[in-house]
Amino acid sequence: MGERESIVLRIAGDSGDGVQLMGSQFVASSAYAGSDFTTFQDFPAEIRAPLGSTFGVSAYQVNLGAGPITTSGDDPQVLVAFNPAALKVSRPLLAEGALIIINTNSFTRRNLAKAGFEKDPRETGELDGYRVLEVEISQRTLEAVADLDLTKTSAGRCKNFWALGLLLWMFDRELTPIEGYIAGKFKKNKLLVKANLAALRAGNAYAETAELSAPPQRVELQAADFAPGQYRGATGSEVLALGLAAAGELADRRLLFCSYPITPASSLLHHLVRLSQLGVGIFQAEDEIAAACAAIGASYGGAIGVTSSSGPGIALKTEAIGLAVSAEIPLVVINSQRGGPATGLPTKTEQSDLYQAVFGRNADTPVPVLAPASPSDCFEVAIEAVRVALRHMTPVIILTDGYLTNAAEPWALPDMGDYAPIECNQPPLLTAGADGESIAFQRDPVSFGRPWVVPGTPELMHRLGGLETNIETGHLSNNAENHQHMSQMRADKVASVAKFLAPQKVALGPDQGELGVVGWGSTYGPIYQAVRRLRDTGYPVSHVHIRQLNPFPENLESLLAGFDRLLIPEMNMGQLSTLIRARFGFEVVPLNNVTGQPFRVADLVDAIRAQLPQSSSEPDTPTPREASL
Amino acid sequence: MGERESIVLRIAGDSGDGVQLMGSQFVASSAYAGSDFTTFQDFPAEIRAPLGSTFGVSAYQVNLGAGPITTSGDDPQVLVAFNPAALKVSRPLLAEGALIIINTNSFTRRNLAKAGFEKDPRETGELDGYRVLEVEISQRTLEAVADLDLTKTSAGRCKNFWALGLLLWMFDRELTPIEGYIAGKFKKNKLLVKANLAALRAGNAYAETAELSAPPQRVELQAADFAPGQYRGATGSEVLALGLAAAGELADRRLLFCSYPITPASSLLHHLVRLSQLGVGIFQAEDEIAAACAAIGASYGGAIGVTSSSGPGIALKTEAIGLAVSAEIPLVVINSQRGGPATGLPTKTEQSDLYQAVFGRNADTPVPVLAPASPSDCFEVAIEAVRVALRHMTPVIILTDGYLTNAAEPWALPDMGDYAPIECNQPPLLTAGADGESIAFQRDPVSFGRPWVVPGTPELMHRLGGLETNIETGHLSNNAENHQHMSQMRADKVASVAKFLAPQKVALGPDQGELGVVGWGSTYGPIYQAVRRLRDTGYPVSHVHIRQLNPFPENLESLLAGFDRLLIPEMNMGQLSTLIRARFGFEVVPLNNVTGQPFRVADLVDAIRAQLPQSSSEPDTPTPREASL
Amino acid sequence: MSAELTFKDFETSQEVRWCPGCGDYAILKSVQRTLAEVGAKPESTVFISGIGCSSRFPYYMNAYGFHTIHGRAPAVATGLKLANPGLDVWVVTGDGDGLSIGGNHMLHTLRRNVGLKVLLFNNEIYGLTKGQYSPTSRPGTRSPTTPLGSTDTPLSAGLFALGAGARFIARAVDTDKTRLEPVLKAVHAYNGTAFVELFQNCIVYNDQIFGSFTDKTKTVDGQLHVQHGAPLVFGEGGSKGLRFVQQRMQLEVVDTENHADEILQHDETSPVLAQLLLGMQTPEFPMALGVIHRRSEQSFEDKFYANHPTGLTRTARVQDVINSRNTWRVE
Amino acid sequence: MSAELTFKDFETSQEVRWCPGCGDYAILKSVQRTLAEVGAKPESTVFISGIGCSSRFPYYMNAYGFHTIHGRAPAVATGLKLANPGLDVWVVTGDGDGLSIGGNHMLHTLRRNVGLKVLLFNNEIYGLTKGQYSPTSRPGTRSPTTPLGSTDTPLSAGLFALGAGARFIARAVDTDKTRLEPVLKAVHAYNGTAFVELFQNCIVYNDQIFGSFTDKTKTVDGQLHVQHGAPLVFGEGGSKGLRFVQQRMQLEVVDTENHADEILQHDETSPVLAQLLLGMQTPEFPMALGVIHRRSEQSFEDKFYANHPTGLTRTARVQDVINSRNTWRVE
Ligand SMILES: Cc1ncc(C[n+]2csc(CCOP(=O)(O)OP(=O)(O)O)c2C)c(N)n1
Ligand SMILES: Cc1ncc(C[n+]2csc(CCOP(=O)(O)OP(=O)(O)O)c2C)c(N)n1
Ligand code: SF4
Ligand code: SF4
Ligand SMILES: [Mg+2]
Ligand SMILES: [Mg+2]
Repeated sequence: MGERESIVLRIAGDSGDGVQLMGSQFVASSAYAGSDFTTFQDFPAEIRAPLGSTFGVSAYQVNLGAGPITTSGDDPQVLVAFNPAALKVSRPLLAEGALIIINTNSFTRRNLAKAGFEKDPRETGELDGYRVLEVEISQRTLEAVADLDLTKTSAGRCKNFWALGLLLWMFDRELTPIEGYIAGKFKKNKLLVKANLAALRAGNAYAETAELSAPPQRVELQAADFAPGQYRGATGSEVLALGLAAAGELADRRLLFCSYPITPASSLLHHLVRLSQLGVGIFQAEDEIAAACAAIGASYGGAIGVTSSSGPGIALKTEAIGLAVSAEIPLVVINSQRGGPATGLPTKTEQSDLYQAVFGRNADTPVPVLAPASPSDCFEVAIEAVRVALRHMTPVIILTDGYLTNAAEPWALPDMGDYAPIECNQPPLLTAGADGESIAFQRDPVSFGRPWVVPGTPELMHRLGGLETNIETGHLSNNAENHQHMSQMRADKVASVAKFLAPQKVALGPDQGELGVVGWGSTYGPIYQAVRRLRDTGYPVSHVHIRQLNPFPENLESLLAGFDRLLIPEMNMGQLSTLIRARFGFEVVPLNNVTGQPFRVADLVDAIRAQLPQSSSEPDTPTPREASL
Repeated sequence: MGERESIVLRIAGDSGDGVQLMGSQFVASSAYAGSDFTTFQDFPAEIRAPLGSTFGVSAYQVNLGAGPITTSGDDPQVLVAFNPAALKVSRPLLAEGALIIINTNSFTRRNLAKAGFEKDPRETGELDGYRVLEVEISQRTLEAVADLDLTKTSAGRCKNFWALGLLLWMFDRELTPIEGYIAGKFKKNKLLVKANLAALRAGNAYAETAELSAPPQRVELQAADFAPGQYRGATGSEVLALGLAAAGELADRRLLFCSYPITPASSLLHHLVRLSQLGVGIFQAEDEIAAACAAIGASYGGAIGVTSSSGPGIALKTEAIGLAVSAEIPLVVINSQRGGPATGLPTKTEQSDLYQAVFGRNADTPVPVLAPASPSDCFEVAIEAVRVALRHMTPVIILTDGYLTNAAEPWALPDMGDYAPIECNQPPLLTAGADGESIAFQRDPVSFGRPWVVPGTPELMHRLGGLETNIETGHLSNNAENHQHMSQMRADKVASVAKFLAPQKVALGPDQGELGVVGWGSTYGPIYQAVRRLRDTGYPVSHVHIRQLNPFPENLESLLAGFDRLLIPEMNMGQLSTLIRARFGFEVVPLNNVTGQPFRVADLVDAIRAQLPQSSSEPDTPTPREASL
Repeated sequence: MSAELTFKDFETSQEVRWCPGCGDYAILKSVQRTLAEVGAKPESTVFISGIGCSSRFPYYMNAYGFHTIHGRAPAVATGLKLANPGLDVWVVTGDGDGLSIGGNHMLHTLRRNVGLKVLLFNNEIYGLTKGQYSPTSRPGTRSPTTPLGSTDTPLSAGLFALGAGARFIARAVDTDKTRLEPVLKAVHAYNGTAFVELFQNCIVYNDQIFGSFTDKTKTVDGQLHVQHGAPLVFGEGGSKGLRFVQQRMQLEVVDTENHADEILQHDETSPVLAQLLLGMQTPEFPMALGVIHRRSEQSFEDKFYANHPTGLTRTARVQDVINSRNTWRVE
Repeated sequence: MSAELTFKDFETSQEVRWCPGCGDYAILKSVQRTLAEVGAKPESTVFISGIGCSSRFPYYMNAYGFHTIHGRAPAVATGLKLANPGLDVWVVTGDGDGLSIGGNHMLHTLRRNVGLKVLLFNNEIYGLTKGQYSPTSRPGTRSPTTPLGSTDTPLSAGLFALGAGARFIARAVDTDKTRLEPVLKAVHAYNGTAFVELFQNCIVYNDQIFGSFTDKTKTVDGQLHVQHGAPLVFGEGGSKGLRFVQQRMQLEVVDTENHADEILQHDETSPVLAQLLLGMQTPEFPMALGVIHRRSEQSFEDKFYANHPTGLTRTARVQDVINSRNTWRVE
């Protein structure tokens, strides 16, 4: 097949087929071999749908190669389909000429019917235009472990490792790391170690031997050009969890994560509960309101209070967030966005809670909002959020989403030595005769952060609350002018955040020109790829990606003003477009995608090119598309 | 004192002084006499603050005269101060040269101290520049009822009617309607009827006889130029309650009002509970979430479900509002805005929940938003809201506020015959073989309203919910394109509301020119007055007042484009300004007032003039100010 | 629809999407069968649910259905019942939906005695969100949020309901249709809030958690089926019974033969007995099942209509009300 | 602060803004006195409240104070207690704040046994919002939202708490400082959730609603002050007492003289007795006051720390954790 820059592989099957495990091990082996990658797990909406049903298909997609790889890829060029339903669901996604590896043992009449095939697609011509490799994966797996004393079910479960063995041969990867993994994973059951090893090797041998004369030939992938350093593969929610823990260390405070489960936010909870040794505690509250309030209570007590949910749960927290604004209590609120409105599409990704984050509270209640662009970026954003919360004594909202939560990529491991400690506002020393009560309200003149005076501190007892208070004493005040001042102070406080954060940079391309493509959050990957492709073919376009959504970076206005046109792709109906227009009055071209799926790079390429009609230097080539296998 | 166009009167005292009753009776007498008016009740934040304290002062302010009177007035020209605290609190508000009527009996050392006066203000010169009428109101009241067998406390309580008698003489009003009122009000206690009548007449006689040689002379007010018709005085919440009931009648549906008490929204609840005979039911829920959900349940069942709260409570309802959007259930959500953030300033007025109304939900979840401009306008808006909810099958938000809730004005009684019935989408007849289940999802092509199929209807059983559903069948759907279509349909639905509502008109002035002053909600009164004053003195300025905040009226963009400059006064930090910029990209000048108080007309006049610097025709007169008494 | 209905009339075309082996299937069938047997009409039957595996129930019932938001089904159902008290309104909820996020609405629904038929699917776990522990999970439950085992004290659904003032409290096991269906009939017949705790097996995240009394070998000694007026006996041939030890104010298991006259009779109107029965823990005691508590009391909606001055009908015209008070005329 | 504290040390400069004659004043004084007597330190004492008249309490206490949002005080306090279990955390709430909008947090706080001292000011009305009826209001309560009298069944705060699994339930009358202060001391000494229902007179909107047992002429016959181990007697010289009628599973008032050996002894560990005592209604029965139920059990935060692998301290470095798993090196 020759050397390729990158390739997209999709593995799909029933929830019980071990697809996710197989995918992640395949990626691990590729990572060791120096590939860049981005993966995406596509879970069924149901917990455990009936075997063989299309809505029960679980898939793992990975885009890997020389990089920079920033999306999990548009069109898979290789599909492993463990059953007919997997084929049914995945076929429409495939690139022309893709290779389909089919587990023929599962292509029974019953399974075909369950998948909604009237006839066997291998016979109808539906698969013309693809290359199909039919393998009796189940059967061969059973044979491979036949001399071990296993039940048929247990034996059958090894088929993911058999298939992995085959893939590893195709991609010329070492077996050793996977063998090590198997030994560790099943260490409590020697028999399973043996069985899975046997299956792995059998699959590998099958591919290598004459039995596999036709495709797949070996795929040779260009190695990625990684900066030197230590790496590991990680999903956004893993990195976000570690980022929060890192912030705790940098601030030298405990971190109390208060949450109520909800898809896809729960995974953060599941990761953090395993970071106890970093001074992280978990409180699973009775609901989102309690979770937000407990986090406020934790911060009031001097810990870093963090709360997390998805859109509907964030809706419930908005009253409490207002309290944190009013009482000037640090708080980090993480929203793992999903498709809406209401319960919506819980397992699908969307970026539609930007309005809610920026405007979704009663009264004039500004709150800083940050959004990570990629799994790796989650680390930076978590630390930044805590830094802002403690410096300004304010809640901060982080907008991540279902895609970032589940997508994995190689993570260049950070060096904690590179991060400055997180300072918090210490109360000034109490001078004789001074009013200990008002000390908690003596705000920093630049950041408007007040001292973080926690219960237990002698002599500084004071009262906080949600009623308006005098700007100097902190006592209740109904005074008209004072309310105006306090409202202004709250606005100034949030505006001042921009003074401390880095100015907006251009992600790719020059910082002015004909067209700027402006994104935020998890669309970074596809926008970056699309702009890169177009730039590589000579189009004059730049990519600007905004991490700091409220307040906007101080230089954003002048930067954006340097482009003749602004295209704003978002996985919503145009929320950033609204903010940019409202703030700067710029005309913008919204590009809205609310399908529950990340943007396809190819679609973006088309959309961007449509904004560059008269671009001089343009070769009239079709949208670059990966050559099929 | 000669004939005056209008006058502002303020009556202030302890909660127990009967100030509100006195004020409302004074206004009633003036209304009969043909005055236009706007009143405002200023309640203390505490339930029953200690007697004589400044924070316990209750006040009633009325602006009355020839009209159009649209605000309760900037600077009172007459103050009745029942005690030192009332004087303390009200004095800074008064117009120069105002008349202060003092109940000298309450100016004891103790009361002066409670009010925070170190010395008697009558002796310190503080009252220089005002005209002061000292009357022993308490003493004279006791004398007036001396021959009745009353306790001293009961006798003392008559002093508000004594003072009212005095005021009625000053303003040359008839005693008869008030006498009738007294007879009705105390009909269970003949003695109290006698006592209050005696007090009323004694106060009146006191003013008339020689005892009152100095001020007040009689005030002669020009009568207002009312259109012929039937009138009554009413507050915004009274009118809103009647408007909702009227909508119920027009739609021929029951109205279920589900709410949880909160200031200042509760008053709507208190009014509606008295409208049972109009088919109105009240459900006091355990919290705001339950209230919103019960209203949704009521609408699901075919009643008109209405829920109401103030900002913090609305925050709690936002998740449920999203459900109503998703399930396409009609719902009216009324927000009586108050000062925020958080608990904020519950008894003060503010317009700061516009962001929350338009943007404050997770996901792309558009909802129509309407705001009444005056107490009378509440009737129209309530009917319109129900009409929109039923036509489009959507929640609708009404934004009123603390000021509108408590302000009263003469209400030109509507003729129900002028209102078209409220139609709702009837399910089409079920033809043989058709799918009864999907009928509830067959949307009108223009309004996108779906048929309101309620449980109990034979053969049309279907399932609703918050998960995304197929656009045609209403079945659950995870499909990517369908979600895009549904998101677009929801956006189109709300956008289509504008097609049915009246185009935006100019409230005052030509529909284009140098400066447009653009407002919404309860600022109508002060903006109208300010623009009127300026226009009367020749300034080229118009007033545009937006009732329909989402979607904006279809012609709003072209209308606003006709002005060189737009000034947007709001009782918030600039929320409508943001919306106008975001929607139309116009430059605007925000004028933000977050003091918990309505705008002062004089301040607006200054601010508007500052936007008209080079206006040709300008006489350089000072801001017109009411001549003092 | 004059012919008699069968459970099929309550099925929908929607593919049922619970995990194979989930206890929800059995409950669904029992509800469908019961509705057919009592002659319920699909069009005047409504299922309202929150969010959770169990809350998908309405999709599978050929009746009106509303899958609302997490925890709020009782509130939506209350509004519906006020708007149309003639409907049969069922609330389907889970231990998370009904007792965690929705605890407050459940509390007030029970207190008010709204005429709702509440089926609480208690699987002691958050199924839909992949198995986190819930407020009814036993201490030591290992879950994604409690990898070392939970430490919270669980809530007893029954005792909670009793404390909330519930007038009807019942319990049944998902797959035991011969006992479940009579309970469902009693629920259907009751006019206030009928609260049923269903022990529902989540085969994926909490399999066999009720094994101590649902396991085939344990049902005889592990279950006590109460019946108003009948003695509280269980075990092989009713060989064991409950007596009350006044000194300790506690129940005790005794053998029926030797203590025949001490065995308590079930009194479904007694809150004290309800507390004792609902508080019994296996394996020391059997699990009390059936209608444990039932008192008759006017429902919330009946009171609402009876005390509404016009029974929620329109008896006056808005115009008259508007014109009735303190008006004046300008000519 | 070595010298002994007096109640004045717990006063603030803020003017107290309750209505003259409100029962809140008396409670405030008793709390201030109790804290001084038990030697509490203002800096390690925190008052957390929701919204309501009663919830203004923190402003008047010289201690740390947080006047949060309506109904959420227990949740905020739980977070605080987890962050710093060494603090004495009091929750001040009302019948609306704690049982209506905040019912769910109260439920779960009690279930978990978080170490909070909960003072529920029950005046059976929403004071702050001007007198609407509340979930504890008696049927027939006339209020702005129930001008014809309410019809809802009220919640019993005590029975609710019991159903929620409360381990400490007490009751006291606002102005009866000789009985209130010992209860407050017991609260202070308790390490789980100490739930106290305070009968608090709202002189403006619900005056004398507790008159049947707080009126001077009624206290002797109307109040039963329980004491663990002591007989449940009341009335002049303890002339009346309670006995248990097993047949009906109910309490009965009898005269002590003739039924001396039947009179029940108070057992604060018995849930059944607690249910009986908390369920007594005046005038048929006296109102049970004092510490009605108390069982010792590890608090939520103690379990939390004991089961947290590192007791919430940082024992590893983030860098090491980051570097520990499945990494590879690019040179
Ligand atoms: C506001 C909100 N918070 C959280 C969720 C996520 N969520 C859905 S169901 C559920 C719990 C389900 O548990 P349970 O009620 O016991 O039902 P089961 O799935 O076990 O039947 C949670 C936490 C949600 N959908 N909405
Ligand atoms: C979210 C929210 N809803 C409603 C209110 C209005 N509110 C404030 S206090 C209160 C009830 C107070 O009653 P209770 O808790 O009994 O306290 P009390 O005033 O009687 O002491 C209500 C409804 C609010 N502040 N916030
Ligand atoms: S996760 Fe559990 S409760 Fe949910 S469907 Fe599967 S088995 Fe049933
Ligand atoms: S309204 Fe009632 S509870 Fe509130 S301060 Fe006044 S008397 Fe006390
Ligand atoms: Mg469950
Ligand atoms: Mg109360």
